[in-house]
Amino acid sequence: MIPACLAGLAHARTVDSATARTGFTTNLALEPAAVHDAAAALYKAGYFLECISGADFAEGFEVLYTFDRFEKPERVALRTLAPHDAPVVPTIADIFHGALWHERECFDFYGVRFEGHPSLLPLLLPDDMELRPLVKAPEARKSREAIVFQTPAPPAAADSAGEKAAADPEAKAKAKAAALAKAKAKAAKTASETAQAAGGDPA
Amino acid sequence: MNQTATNDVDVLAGDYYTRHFAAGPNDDTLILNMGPQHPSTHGVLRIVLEMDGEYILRAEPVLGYIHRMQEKMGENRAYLQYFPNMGRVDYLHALAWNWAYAGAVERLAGIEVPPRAEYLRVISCEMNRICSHLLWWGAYILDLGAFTPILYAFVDREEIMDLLQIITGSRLTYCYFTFGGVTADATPAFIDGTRAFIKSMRSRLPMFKGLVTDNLILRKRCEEIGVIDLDMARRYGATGPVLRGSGVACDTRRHEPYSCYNEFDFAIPTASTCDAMGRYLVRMDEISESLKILEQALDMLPDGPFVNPKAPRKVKPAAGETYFSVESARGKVGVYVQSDGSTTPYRVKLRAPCFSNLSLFAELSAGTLLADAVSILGSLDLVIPEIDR
Amino acid sequence: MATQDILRPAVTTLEPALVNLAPVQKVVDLCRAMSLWPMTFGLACCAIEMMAVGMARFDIARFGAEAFRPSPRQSDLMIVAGTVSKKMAPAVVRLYEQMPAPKYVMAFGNCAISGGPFNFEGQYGIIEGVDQLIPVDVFVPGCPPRPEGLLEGLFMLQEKLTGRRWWPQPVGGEVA
Amino acid sequence: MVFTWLNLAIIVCLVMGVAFAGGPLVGSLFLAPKARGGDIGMPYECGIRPHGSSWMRFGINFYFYALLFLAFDVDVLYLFPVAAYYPVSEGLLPLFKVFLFLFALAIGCLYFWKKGVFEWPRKIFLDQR
Repeated sequence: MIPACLAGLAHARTVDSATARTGFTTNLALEPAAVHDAAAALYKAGYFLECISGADFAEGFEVLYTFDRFEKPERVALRTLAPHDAPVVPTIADIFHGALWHERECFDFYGVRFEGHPSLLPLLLPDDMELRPLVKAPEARKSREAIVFQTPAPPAAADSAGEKAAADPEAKAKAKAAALAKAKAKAAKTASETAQAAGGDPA
Repeated sequence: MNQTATNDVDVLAGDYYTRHFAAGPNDDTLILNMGPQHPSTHGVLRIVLEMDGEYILRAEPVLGYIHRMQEKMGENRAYLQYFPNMGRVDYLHALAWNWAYAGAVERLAGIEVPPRAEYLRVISCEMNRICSHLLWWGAYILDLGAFTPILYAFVDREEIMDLLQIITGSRLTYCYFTFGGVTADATPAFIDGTRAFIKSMRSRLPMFKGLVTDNLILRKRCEEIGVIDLDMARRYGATGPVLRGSGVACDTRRHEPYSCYNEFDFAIPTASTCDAMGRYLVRMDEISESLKILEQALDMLPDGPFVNPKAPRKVKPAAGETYFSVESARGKVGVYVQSDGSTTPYRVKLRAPCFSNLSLFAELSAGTLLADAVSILGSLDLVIPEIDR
Repeated sequence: MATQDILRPAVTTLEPALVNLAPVQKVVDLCRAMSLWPMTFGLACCAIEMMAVGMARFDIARFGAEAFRPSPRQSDLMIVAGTVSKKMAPAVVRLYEQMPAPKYVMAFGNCAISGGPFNFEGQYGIIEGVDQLIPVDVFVPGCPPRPEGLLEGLFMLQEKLTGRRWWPQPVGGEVA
Repeated sequence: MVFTWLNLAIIVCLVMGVAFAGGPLVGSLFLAPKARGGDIGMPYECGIRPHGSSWMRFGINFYFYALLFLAFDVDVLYLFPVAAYYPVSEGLLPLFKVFLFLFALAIGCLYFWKKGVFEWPRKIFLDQR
């Protein structure tokens, strides 16, 4: 589901994932250049910035923005990819001021530069630290396709680990999610029944 | 940066952050460090201030003095091995973090939680919430200059800790939840003790109100201080009592109900004044709402297993991602886990409510008295290790 | 001296007292041991237990150490309660150096002793044991230690100062 | 001048007062070890190296308060002998003189009030964002 405010936006692809499993109502992958406009649209539509996080994939550094609303749960995830050699993403700190720190933290951990950020200083790490602690070793990086998109990666791009992870879980995950939803509904029902029984007994 | 400074100039050269904060010493304003070793920053928060007399012109929090690499550790440890850490992210409301992480992994791996476990989770988490609010209350009043209330708060706090100790086995950094339930069942001593505690806490709340809340000095120190409007809360992503103190009834327990919270009857306290006093009143009301939830949960506590017997020992979720959020005493706690199908998470992101709440501070404190800034800082209810993670 | 804070162990030399007679110093040490002024140096979780010790239930005032001071200039016992990160370490060293003599250090909790749970392979941000930076007198293990642990640590320090234990052993806690 | 027991008592009191204040200082000078080295001489600023000297122009709002406090202190100091002498005074002239004195002080207070010393605005400027 794409909220109306993001409808006109050029997004790379919609990540097809069930809300019951990921907790995201909307899950969009964008080009870095589109992030700022999307954030502005979300701000206008009354969303607030929940957090910004990074992740290191074989394809590059992914920056994940999550937004939510105060009135009703509607978590929007925007994700963008920055290449390993020149990770630059435009800042959204001029729209959501909370992003000032989230972006600094992301810069700390991954070295992703946020273009236009007023003071991209180390936030959590000591000022003289050169290390980017959450950057993985090249051989430890997994494919973004396998984790985020959960669709089998093209065989040429997938490394051995990515293949293994991506091969069967796709179908399994969907079945599991469905089973989980069913089980949850059942559990809630039994719980309320027991509760009523327990509450009714003394009376 | 003056690398060739002489010795005596050098002593007053500040450090990296103050030099970025101000180009050099100024004739009219004082660059002052508040923290990391400061009694009213509740830990090792540091705030660089530019002061004009008693007034703050600019403030800039500097974080990282208790950065404990929680997110890095998540990538190194197995799912269950990482669990005890959750009690140490926010040690005042450890069980909310327990819950957020357990909830995320359970959703990712498709582990069911039996109803009794859900209820035990609610009971222990709400006890912990009261415990956290009590400590905040005592410490906040201590910041404002009154020592006595914290002694009262700790009397009740110790009672809660004794009760929680029965089921969790520790006083502070709980690791009570596990994937698919909780680690120990409630004993009759715990249940009876909790019932007695609800009664005693109910009788204490009016005393707290008479002793502190109605105090004129407290009101003068809190009212019309640190006014957060809705737009500001949205720009910074404030949640929890900080947001509800600004009149927005947004509580994750109601907003996106997890576990069995939709079965309880409780109100979401809000205050329309948007100031420090509003946040104070919201927290005090939340204590009585939590007592309400506790009472109902104890009455409705179902029988059955306290942990899913089919829950795997070695959690190995399928590749994918999930974001699970719960309401802690400080706001919306979010745990985002990416799994690559192995036994260790690929990435764990901890969304700490205090991180966003504190980022308000720079804007909130500009132009206020230093003494009021301390009051604002206290009203945000910060736990520094949660901010630095 | 560079403008950057460089991580180094504390540099502090103690000059003995002008009147350094054994009987006099013995009396003074006894007085010191019974009125230690700790510095409120709460870094993390353990700080909450340190607060609990000051409150009515555990009441550290019974043993003369209730005067928690926020400033190092007025305190003689530094209770390092929590994880010392690399960013915090220069401040810890500086605060220790700024304390007047005589000064004692209690490493309170596993984090201060060895890094505790945060001492894992590939860690990049913490000091694995505060004793690498400042001389520690008493180690109190636990994560976090119970308030009784802090009291016991205080007794040990008093024992170290005066040469004897002043308080009864807890029941069942006699050390062989 | 006659030396009475009262004078002796005053002197003893004075000596005891000086000893009470100075004793601990002298005691620590002789009995305590001294710490040297490191940053012990650095101004204490929450464990961080200070930025800039503290010798700068500073807001004087508190000095006004101190001044007013001093005014009232002096006020009491002068009124005390007046009160002691008042029972043996005659006529309304002493009363008038006392009120003259109080009036002069009150003008000072009014002046400060007018100047806004008693006002502490909660916020000195609005957000610039």
